[in-house]
Amino acid sequence: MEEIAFFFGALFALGGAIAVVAVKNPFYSVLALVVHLVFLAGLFLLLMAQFLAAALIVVYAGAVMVLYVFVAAYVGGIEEPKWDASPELRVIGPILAVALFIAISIAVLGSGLAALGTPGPEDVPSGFGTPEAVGLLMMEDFLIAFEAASLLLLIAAVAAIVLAGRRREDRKSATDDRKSATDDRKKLVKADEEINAAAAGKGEGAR
Amino acid sequence: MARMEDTLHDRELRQAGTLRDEEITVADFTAELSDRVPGVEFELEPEQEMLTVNMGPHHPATHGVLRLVVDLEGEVVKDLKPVIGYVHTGIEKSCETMQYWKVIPFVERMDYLSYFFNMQAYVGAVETLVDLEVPRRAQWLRVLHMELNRIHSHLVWLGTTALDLGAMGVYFYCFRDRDRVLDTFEMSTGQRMHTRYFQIGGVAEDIPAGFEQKVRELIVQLNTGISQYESLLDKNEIFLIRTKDVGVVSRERLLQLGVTGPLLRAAGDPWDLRKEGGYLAYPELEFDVPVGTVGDGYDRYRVRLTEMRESLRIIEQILDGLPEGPWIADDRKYALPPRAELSTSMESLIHHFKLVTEGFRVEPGEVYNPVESPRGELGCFVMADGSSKPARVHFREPSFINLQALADMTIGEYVADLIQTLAMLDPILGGIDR
Amino acid sequence: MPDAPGLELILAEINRENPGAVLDTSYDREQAALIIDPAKLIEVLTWLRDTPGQEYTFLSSVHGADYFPKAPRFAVHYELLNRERYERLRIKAIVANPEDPEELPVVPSVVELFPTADFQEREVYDFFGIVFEGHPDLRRILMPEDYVGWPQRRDFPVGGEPVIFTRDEVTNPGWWQ
Amino acid sequence: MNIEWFIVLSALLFTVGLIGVLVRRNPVVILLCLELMLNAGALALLAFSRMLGNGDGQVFVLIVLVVAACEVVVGLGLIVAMYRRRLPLDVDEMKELKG
Amino acid sequence: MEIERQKLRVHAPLEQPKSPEELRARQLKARDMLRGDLTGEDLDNYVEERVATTTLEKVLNSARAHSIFPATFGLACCAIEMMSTVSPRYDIARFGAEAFRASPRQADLLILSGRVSIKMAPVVRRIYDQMLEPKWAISMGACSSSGGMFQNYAVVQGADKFMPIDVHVPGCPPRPEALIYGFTKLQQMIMGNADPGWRSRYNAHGTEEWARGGPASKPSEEALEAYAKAREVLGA
Amino acid sequence: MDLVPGLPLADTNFVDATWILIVKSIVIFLVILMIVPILLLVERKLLGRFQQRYGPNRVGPYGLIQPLADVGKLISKQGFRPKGAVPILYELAPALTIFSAILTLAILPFGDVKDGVGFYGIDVPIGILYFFAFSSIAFYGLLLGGWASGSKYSFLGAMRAAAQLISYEIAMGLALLGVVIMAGSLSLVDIVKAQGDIWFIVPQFVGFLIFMVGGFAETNRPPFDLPEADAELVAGYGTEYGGMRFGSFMFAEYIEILIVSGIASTMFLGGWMGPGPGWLDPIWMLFKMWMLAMFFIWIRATLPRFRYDQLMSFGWKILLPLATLNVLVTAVLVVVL
Repeated sequence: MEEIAFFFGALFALGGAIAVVAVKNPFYSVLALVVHLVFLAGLFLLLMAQFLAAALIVVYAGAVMVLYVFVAAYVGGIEEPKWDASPELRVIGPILAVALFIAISIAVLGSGLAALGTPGPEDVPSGFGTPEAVGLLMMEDFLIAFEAASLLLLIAAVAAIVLAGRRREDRKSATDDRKSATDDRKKLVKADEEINAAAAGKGEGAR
Repeated sequence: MARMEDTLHDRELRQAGTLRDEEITVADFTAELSDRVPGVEFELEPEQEMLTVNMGPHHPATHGVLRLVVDLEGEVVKDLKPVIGYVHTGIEKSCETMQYWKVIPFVERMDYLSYFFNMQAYVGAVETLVDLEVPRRAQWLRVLHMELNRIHSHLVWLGTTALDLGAMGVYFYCFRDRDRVLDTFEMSTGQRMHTRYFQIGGVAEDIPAGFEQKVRELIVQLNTGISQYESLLDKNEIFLIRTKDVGVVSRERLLQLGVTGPLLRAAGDPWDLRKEGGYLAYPELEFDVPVGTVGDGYDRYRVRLTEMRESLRIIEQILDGLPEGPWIADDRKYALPPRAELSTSMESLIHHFKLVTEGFRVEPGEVYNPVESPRGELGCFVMADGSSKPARVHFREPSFINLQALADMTIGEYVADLIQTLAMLDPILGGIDR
Repeated sequence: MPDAPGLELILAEINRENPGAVLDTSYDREQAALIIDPAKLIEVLTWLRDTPGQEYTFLSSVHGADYFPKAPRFAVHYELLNRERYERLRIKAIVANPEDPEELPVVPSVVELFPTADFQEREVYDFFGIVFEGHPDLRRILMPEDYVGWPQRRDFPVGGEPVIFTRDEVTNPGWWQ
Repeated sequence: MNIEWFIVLSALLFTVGLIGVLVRRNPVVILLCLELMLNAGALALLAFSRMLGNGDGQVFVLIVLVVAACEVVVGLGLIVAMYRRRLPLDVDEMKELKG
Repeated sequence: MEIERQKLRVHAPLEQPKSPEELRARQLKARDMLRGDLTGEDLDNYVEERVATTTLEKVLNSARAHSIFPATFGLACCAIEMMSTVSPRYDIARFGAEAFRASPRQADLLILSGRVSIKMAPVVRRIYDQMLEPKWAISMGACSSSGGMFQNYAVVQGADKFMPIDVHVPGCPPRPEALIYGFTKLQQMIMGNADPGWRSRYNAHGTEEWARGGPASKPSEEALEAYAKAREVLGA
Repeated sequence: MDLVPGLPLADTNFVDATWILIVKSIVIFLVILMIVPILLLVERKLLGRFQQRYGPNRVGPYGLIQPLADVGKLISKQGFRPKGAVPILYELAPALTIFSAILTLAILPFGDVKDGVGFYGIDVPIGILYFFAFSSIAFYGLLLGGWASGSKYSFLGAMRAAAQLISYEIAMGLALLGVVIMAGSLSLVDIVKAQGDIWFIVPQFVGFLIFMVGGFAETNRPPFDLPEADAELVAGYGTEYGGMRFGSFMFAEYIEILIVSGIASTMFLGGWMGPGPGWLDPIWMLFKMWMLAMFFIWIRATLPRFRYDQLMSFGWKILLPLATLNVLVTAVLVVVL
């Protein structure tokens, strides 16, 4: 059962990843990455990381990929021809990558870590991978990392605003150059008696 | 100037697919047969980040078949061009083929929400042409119906505007009250819309017994109705932020653009032909002209709502002081005799026959007769050439003129505000296209 | 309304500055009108708008007229309004018939003076085929862009305009002609 | 289900991401491929965490998520800024950092 | 000269019809036999087609009849009265038709409310073509039914010149009651599965995409040919 | 017994037998499936009453069969895809929307564990995060629908929907955080159990308000119905959809209303708790959901629509700081008291 779940998830996660690289239109790449993420979250579940699976979906699929969607739609579907890398990279790139893969595989499989060949210990601490456990770890053992991460997020947010925000002068907001209404018109809006009288008088005169 | 050849040449080019302008022509329609929503044609111009959206002619918020070619940058309107003519009916041409008294039903169908005003503009012009004095009772009856019509028109405006803003309930309440107003029309004229009640020289028929009672009831109902709208909209924060400070154009610019009616009054100009021109019974009646201070959507809404109340005031005065007397002029040369006379008076029968078969002739001349319609100055220009048919009938439609201000009101606003401003403009496409 | 003598005064004043601008006056059914030479249209309207004491600042309506059997056939009417005194004044620019019937009569555009004339001049062009020189965007406004003919001329037939559909085009090309 | 499998999958995903970064020229897609590589790393971390029965790896993954989010925000900000300035959206043609 | 006519009751006296459907079937049969258009098996098939609808079809037709979403589409004066039918007093919602849909894709009924000008007619036809089958059209008021009083250069003299109309509602403008009456007539028509045979005349089966060989379905040969020719003629 | 031995989905709390899980899922699905048409009908009828008219009353007694007629009609409409649409994605979008909406139903608890059966689909330890995860997937349904239609109105509608969803999801999450802090658990069952003394709507009233406002925005209901504002964008992301695909979007919208109502009544209104014997629990839960759904309809009949920028600034400048403040105050109070 577990094996089926893994291969199913792995197949789609890998398929999604390949599609990200292979399709021409960036918009489709984004969608492929969403598929990849959903199945990756399934794999996370297999590793008993429930909180991270949910976080992956909420943060990645729910927020980060939305940004990608916006940008891909904004920039427009600029399609590039398939496999049109710079000539030197067209050959070297894949070779490098495959070499890296082989290196990693050798490193992992040849590492002699006996535990690698097992599904992991059965007696994980209770609540392993729940929000509670992760939260405790975060707040007790890794507080500095947590704070650093929050600082990083803040800096990134500021940077994004600086980068993508429009310069002030060419921004013409719809509400900018309007004067706010005064309060006295809250009661509208009847003409002064004089204006009316004058108008009436004129009307009679003309008749 | 060989414009004719030019047009022909353009047409050939367009059919050959080599000439394109932003108009979607018949040829374009059929040639492209695009699968999009009606009339939607887009192109993204990356240089300007502009999106050209084509609203209409079939679009729920254009109050008919108006087409707006809107350039959007994000959600902000950068340019706007109204394209009109989708209900062009050729009424002015048709009027030229009809005798003077047969034209009345045609003019009613121009601005189909203010038919009494259209009639008054036309009938008044013809009366000036033939120098006919309208009896006092007829004048008062005309004012009564016109003011009821003003309320009716504003009710439809309020309902559709509220619908455009998403407030469904108000739409239904407005139409409930509108039906009540139409009941009174039905009682006095026999029709809900397009009543053909005004005749040259007076009105078609005296009001029936019980009419006054009915209108008095209506006044009470409308007063509560208007209070209901106020409590539904005026205390609604969303409505207020949607309408306040939106679509402001200065009073001077509005005057340059020829805008009249509630739009001008909302900008603070108490210009009302009922006061200025003083036609019919208006000089004898007491009413105020509501004006706004800022000229935004909220002021337009307030001005119209207050106008409805003022109209109710006028109606009440009319009911109190309706003079007795004939309701149609005595001059049988121009005015149809009352129906009852036909069975007793031979002369009336002859007049009736003559009027109905060949109409009456009018000495050559030209007259421009303006009235204050719910949307502004509604002027009727009638040109007589001595025959029994008018040589030209032209209407100065307030909706048509006011529409020119739309671009000024909306450029730089959000697309949602465009909808709101358009609704506040209250264009009636039948009036615009005629 | 300016009455008949008042009109004469206006005529005299305008003609002093622009000789021959105003051809005639008419005072009929309590409605005052100036009949003018279209070549001097801008000058007359500017004078009426800007001269103290006149101040016809509001242009109510612009419409065309076709006096068909008569000799100067077309006219463009401008309904001016003085909002202070509530006085209306009609300016009639009578356009002489062009020699060639295919040619279109020409009148200067007043959009610069009165922006409200924009749509109305387009409408007059659409229906009467009167060209307004200097109009920023003179296209048909109510009729379809590729329509041929000037419908409200008095010699244009009233009825019977077929609709052009692709489908009919296939079975019977040019069936509407 | 042995941990090796996860590690191999992680390596595969990383390789795919790397190929993408090397051969694609659209900056949006390159960012996406970076995401792929980060995710591959996250998967490996989780696998090791499971192998050790220790939650520390999960905290690392969370930090990776944060880093990824930051990277996205800045990267996309750069792309939008480039687009606004009508620069070509092609990494091969971007040779200078001047705006 | 004597004309021989086949008598209906030659061999055996007919039984009394058991149901209205049967009666109707006999009437149709009798009419066509008298006319002599059809004979034998064809006749049986014809009658079966006309009269016998399956239960499922009946249910579906009933569903269609009672859940009509009109398009938000107003043209002129009649549009105001059309809006009135939704209003509290007339309340077309009772028939399940208050859900006015702005997008033609979701609408089942096009109410042509007002005069159709020559500038608007192609647009109207296009909206009709964009609606999905099954779809219907009501022509409301004199103008769209026949041109009405506007017999001039600008108005199409009757909307059936360019699209199939199922129900005509007279009046200028018709009262909301009249429109609702026309609407209920349309409902009856839908439940009776009556196809007046107009669709084929106006080449109005399916949507525009369908006619042009869109992705979702196959176009008819004729439609394909016709549109190809049209494109050729227009040089597009 | 676990459904999938390796899947630690429900290992912390009570776990049912597989066949019970299957029966439960079918029952929950069917119940909601029955409720949605009733909700549709009730909305039309109720709107009618708000607007001084009757609403549908001709099909069946009191118009009760009206939704069936609607469904029958929608199903029998022509199958269709616009020519400019993207082939598979266009069909996928409505399915995705329905799929994510239905999956979220699984975590709504209709009662405690009784006789060895939990009255809920599953009780996941990540609890409320599950809801947010699937609502972020629902976003792709709308986005694909708008984008794949190949029409500009759809596109604008989809973009509005996207911006709206992500803006309000944050405020919603923060609003629920206060409850989570008070209950000390993410599991919905635990949260309901924690409301034995007092429903969280009393201490967390601000959170409740924010959550409901966010819920209106999540479900695209008025006054936040900008993505399908028919006055501006014809029908928003659904412009090019007809027949049952359009029906699916509508169906999903109503399921989402029920879900938001369900989550709100679980988190704030004491879930299944109420007076009376234990077997009344699911009834109470459904009753609370129903009342909140009625609230959705009431608002629809009353309020006008926001403008796009107002919607955005309301979400970011008012709701978000308010929700943050709410969380902070709750956290401080929970620690201090």
